[in-house]
Amino acid sequence: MSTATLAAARPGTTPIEAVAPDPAPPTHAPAAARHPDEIYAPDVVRVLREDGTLDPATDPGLSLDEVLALYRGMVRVRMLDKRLETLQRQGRIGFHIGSLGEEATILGSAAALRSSDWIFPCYREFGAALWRGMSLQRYLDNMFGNANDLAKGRQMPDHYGSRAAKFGSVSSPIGTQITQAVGFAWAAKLRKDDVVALSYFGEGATSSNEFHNGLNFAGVFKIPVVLLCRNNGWAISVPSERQTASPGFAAKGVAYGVPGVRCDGNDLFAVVKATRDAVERAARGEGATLVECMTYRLSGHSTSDDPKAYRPDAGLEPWRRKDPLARLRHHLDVRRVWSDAEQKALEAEVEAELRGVVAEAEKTPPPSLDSMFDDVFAELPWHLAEQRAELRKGPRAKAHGH
Amino acid sequence: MSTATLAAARPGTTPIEAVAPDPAPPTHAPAAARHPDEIYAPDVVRVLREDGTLDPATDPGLSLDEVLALYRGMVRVRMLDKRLETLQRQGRIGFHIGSLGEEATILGSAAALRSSDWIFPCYREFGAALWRGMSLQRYLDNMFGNANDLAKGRQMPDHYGSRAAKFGSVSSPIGTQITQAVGFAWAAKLRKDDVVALSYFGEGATSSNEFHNGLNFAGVFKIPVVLLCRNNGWAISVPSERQTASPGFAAKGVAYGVPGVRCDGNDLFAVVKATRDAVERAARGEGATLVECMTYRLSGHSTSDDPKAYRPDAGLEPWRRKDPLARLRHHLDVRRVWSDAEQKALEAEVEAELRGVVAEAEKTPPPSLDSMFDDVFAELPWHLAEQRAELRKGPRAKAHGH
Amino acid sequence: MPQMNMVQAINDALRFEMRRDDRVIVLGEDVGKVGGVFRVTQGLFDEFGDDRVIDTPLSEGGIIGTAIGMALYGLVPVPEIQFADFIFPAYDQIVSELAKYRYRSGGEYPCKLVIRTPVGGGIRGGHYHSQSPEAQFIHVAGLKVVCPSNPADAKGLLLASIRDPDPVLFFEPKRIYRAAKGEVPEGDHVVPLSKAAIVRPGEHVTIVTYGAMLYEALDASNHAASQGIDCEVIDLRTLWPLDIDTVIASVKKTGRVVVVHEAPKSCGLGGEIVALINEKAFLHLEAPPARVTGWDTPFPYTLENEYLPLSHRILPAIVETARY
Amino acid sequence: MPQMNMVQAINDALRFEMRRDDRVIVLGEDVGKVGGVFRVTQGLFDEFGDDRVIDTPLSEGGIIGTAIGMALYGLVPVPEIQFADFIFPAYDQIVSELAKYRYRSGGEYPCKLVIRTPVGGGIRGGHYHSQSPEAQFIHVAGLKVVCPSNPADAKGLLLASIRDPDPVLFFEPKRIYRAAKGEVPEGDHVVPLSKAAIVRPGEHVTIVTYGAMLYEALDASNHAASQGIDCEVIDLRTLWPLDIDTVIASVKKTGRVVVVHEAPKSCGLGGEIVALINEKAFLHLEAPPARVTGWDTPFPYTLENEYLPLSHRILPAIVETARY
Ligand SMILES: Cc1ncc(C[n+]2csc(CCOP(=O)(O)OP(=O)(O)O)c2C)c(N)n1
Ligand SMILES: Cc1ncc(C[n+]2csc(CCOP(=O)(O)OP(=O)(O)O)c2C)c(N)n1
Ligand SMILES: [Mg+2]
Ligand SMILES: [Mg+2]
Repeated sequence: MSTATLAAARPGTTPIEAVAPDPAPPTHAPAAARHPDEIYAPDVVRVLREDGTLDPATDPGLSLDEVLALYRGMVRVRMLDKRLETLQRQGRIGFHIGSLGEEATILGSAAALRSSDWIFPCYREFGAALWRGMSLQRYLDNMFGNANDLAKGRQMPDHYGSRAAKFGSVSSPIGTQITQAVGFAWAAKLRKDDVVALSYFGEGATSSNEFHNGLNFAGVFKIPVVLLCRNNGWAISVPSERQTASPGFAAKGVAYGVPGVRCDGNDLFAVVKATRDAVERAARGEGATLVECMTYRLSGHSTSDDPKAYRPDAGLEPWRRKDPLARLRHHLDVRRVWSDAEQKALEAEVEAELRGVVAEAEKTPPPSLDSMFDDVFAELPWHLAEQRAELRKGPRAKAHGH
Repeated sequence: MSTATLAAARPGTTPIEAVAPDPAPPTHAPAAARHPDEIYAPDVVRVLREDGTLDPATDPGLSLDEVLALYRGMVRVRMLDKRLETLQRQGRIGFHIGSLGEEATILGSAAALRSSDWIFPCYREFGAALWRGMSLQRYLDNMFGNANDLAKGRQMPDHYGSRAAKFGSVSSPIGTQITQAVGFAWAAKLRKDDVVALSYFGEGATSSNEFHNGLNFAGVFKIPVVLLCRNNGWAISVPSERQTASPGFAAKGVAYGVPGVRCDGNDLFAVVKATRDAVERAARGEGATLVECMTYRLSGHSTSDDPKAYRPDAGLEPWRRKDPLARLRHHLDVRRVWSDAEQKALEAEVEAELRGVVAEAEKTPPPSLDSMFDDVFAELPWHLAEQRAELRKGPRAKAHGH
Repeated sequence: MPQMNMVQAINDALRFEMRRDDRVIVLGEDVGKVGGVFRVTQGLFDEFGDDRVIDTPLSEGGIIGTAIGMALYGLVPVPEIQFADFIFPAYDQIVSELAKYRYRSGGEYPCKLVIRTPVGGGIRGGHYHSQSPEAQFIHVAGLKVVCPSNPADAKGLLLASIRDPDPVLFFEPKRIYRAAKGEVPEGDHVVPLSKAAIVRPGEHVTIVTYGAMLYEALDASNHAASQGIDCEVIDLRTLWPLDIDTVIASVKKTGRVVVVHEAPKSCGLGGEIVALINEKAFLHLEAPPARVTGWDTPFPYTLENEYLPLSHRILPAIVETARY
Repeated sequence: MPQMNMVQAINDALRFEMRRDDRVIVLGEDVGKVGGVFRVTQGLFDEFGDDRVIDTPLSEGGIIGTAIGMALYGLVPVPEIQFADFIFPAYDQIVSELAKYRYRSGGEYPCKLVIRTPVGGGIRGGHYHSQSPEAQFIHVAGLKVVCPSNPADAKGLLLASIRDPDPVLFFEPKRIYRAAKGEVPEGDHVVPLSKAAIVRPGEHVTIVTYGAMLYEALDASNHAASQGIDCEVIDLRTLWPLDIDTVIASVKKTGRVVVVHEAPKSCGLGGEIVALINEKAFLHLEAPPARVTGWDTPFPYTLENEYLPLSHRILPAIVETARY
């Protein structure tokens, strides 16, 4: 019979990341060393030069308003990331999975879509959802899993979806959205609608079944879809060179007759250019494109992860120098279209906005008990009606979260 | 309430192929048109020339004895295929899935292996099992599902496995053996054993999850494995150009950092050459190779299939002219090492052999009732012991098959 | 009314609905030109063309994954999985995605499609052309599971499934694809989901079954009748959510029940039905509910008829339950 | 004996067996350098190196498929699936291949490996970091399924699983990974499979449970005791093939039973246990066997504690069953 301390084993809430960092130093060279150089390979789309100017050969020709709007969006996303991390540390939300360092990839690709187009997200693209018009309040409601959450508090934080924003439903299983995006765009094609779908996924997801299925169907049926791989160097602790022996992720398109393009994922303009070209190709009826955005995950995988256990901080340096926000700001400075005063005002504005939505989300009550049984089916079948009655009748659990 | 004729709905045995051929003529051009030309692409390994001589640049240098043994093996396989088809039509066996037209691919690749190497088969390579030493009697026992079948009558015909022949267990789900072969060869590598594994699969299987998983792991971990794709033009009724938009199946290796090679799959020497090179590469520690054998399925998919429903006979002509057996015989004729008399004697010998093993297999009783419960687990657990007792006790079913 | 077998009735339902609703799309392996390996989709390619009857690459994950995407767009895909045994490469898309879409998105993204697939033994298909995996889907919240036993129901349940707002697994018992024949209403014909049929009314023992085993249960009931045992035979038709009222009403009447299915016994639907009967009719039970099912082994080839819960195995269970 | 939590005990078992038997290989996502996202494999990479503790690409099918190949070669792989929720991309390899290998090859190819994976709720993981899919494996002939509830059992059952000749799914209840602490025997320590533990002997009501819910059942039993109800609590430990003798003996004594598990109710292991009790102890039943389980919904995030069959939901079932 068990010798376990039974009392101790009735935990309240164990946060996912209740893990100690591994004290052992990493024993093989981090992938970090790989990418900064690769970005200069001749096939990689680049626009924003070191001196802050744009390469006219590839410049997608964004208006100044567009550039400034994207810059503001990127600042907002970064501030949001920081705030959410803090909220998680304070135990006020359970989890966050952020986009530090990947803002240009996420905002640039979202901005390259037309309003008729749809996004099938991974879990790291709240910036794209906000860009597409999902309200910040609804996003925060999801982080708190409250009654106003569009997902009705049923999913973890950062798992939302917004029909209004043409932004699909985030789920955790890696890669599943890729095939779904292909099917969605296929339907649009069958209906002769002018709709392109874009699917986000990490480079780790290229190893999943559904990358294979999605790309293959996209190739065979010439689907108007953009398959956007955020190659951020890591799948949790696994570096991208352990993910595949292929010469790169864009190169995988060959296996499916889908053209592959790589771009500097920390160069907002390059991301816009590569994605927009792919969207236009799709809209012209020429089929799918695999776009690899070469970027870098500067933070841990999520708030549950301590990257020090597998990645020495030193390896980050070359990537910090490529910070997409700093590079964009440098560009604005060179063009003299942005000032420190404007920056301060922007930060104050976002800060105020954040304070408001966090407070609102935090005070919103959890979803109702009954809501647990809704939406399993369109109508409540007998067995769920019985179970709902049982829950209503029975004693209440100690709530968690709020 | 149902208006069905209940009595009629208690069938005896409905054979899988109880389907009428589709009378409608095919409406798109068959894939057939594609391959005979592609075989002359510059990257395709070819040895046996139209005039019956061998290209010294690629000749694998088989001895005359080896060539004759392979020729005899190919004749045996073809006669066996015909006999099994007849047995199926006579209702004496339930099913057969043959290799008409693919004999050079199957025998040539098996012959290129070393005795230490292993095969992870698809379902169409009984020729390879026999070449590796599985007894013809055991193969026929499997076709009849009798008590001597190594699979103990548990699987359909053409689903066998023979440890003695280093030939894995055939299963129906497409593609699963690919990843398993990679794992097996990986284990050998970890143990530093000089073993290469070869996995057979059709071009249809390249669309499966497990092709993707197997190739990716093989690339990342440099596994000593040969991934042999029998591109026979068809996956049941689906032509290979509907399987993928990639420029070919060998080209898919790029996505995994696994070199791809194409060879004329109806040229015994080319298959030996391409496979042997791949085995040697693997054995040298250089990792996996994807070998595409360009061949053609001259028969239906299986005895359950009527290819007339989707493939006009006319499309077969160019491929019939490339019959691997005829081409090899032509080579023997040019070398003057084979006579009609020898052919006759060989056929008589095989015929006699077949008559014997079929008779023996047919008269062997079915597996015992009790055997149904063996091998689910290493030892019989209580619930299976109970179920076995129940079956022993109860009235018997009308047997089928025998 | 025309006489049809199951294959014809299902084909008729698909054709009817595809004419009525241009959102309905058929896709799968070999469903197009050749009309499916069982010819269930025969002629649809010719009538509706390559855009609505689509031969896909060999990938069940791709078939279901893209069908989910189509459904999210607003189409009504009816993918075919060639054999239920080959549904597992798509299991992740089905249980992690399809089943949870409406729920996890708070209703933003309902995801409706019907997966058709031949199920069960009876064609000498061995391990991989004979399985009955319904329990592996019933256990997953969010899926409806249907299994018709005759042509009229096959048509009516398929039309109901296609029009139902929820995802449906539609299991077609291949053993009776051609053997079960009967009159099938022309034109529109809906058999509502979650309604069982009492195929044979009786007083002494309730038999709960579905699909091809219905005929075995009826055969066993006929034999039992000659021993003075009057069975009530219930064809569930919809396996989940099942028609609990019909089952419980019958058990309250008879006090005795035998559940019959081809799938392995352990953690199969039979166990669930027994547990539900315990919860809802415990005091009415005169004998322990019995299960006659496939054994807990992989599905064998040569001994198929010893594996299946055919009439000869159902009869002793009826007698034992009746005499308990 | 040292005090350990579950994570440490499992780590200890792996380390012990890897030292003893060089055929044992650990592979999976993040199991290597970082020691797993729950740190269960921590330190193994440093001790045994990249050849025996292998970080793989992100592909469960690849992990299990290659592990099957390794097992056929004669190694003893112990793959980790990062969360049980992510096992489904490998479901085809597990149910179509691993489960059937020995059987379908007539014994030519036994295929033995142990799949370790964290299971269940309790960490605020929502839909995809909380599920308990044991029934989806129990239903498939050829697999053994284990779920420990405490550190000593975790070590002993894992060593037994690794040495057992059959494939084992080893479900680790992550809710109690760190919370369950206890003394764990040093060195070799085997807890035999298919033997349940009577964790609390009692006379009035049998509670059958496993994993993290054991502690909830014990808590409810303590509350029940104050109402004069004396519960016998059985920890199954091995879920399949389960220890039927212990369950039936207890039910024959008490005549009343409550089954508790986190997994959804319908077609879960609870239904199977109720059906088995009907078959083997019908005349001893004084009350309908009750099930307290997860609801038949996807696993929710905010309302997690209302979803799980915690003590507050078990107690009323005990009382109702006792008073029936
Ligand atoms: C099928 C599946 N397996 C494992 C996981 C656990 N997991 C969550 S994120 C992740 C790494 C993903 O890496 P990548 O695709 O590169 O995306 P990134 O996080 O870098 O944006 C893993 C292994 C999962 N969510 N789904
Ligand atoms: C997972 C799975 N899906 C579907 C099938 C049904 N099926 C059997 S063979 C086959 C076609 C295989 O084509 P290919 O891989 O080219 O091999 P070939 O038969 O041409 O040798 C299909 C679809 C199967 N056996 N397994
Ligand atoms: Mg990544
Ligand atoms: Mg083929």
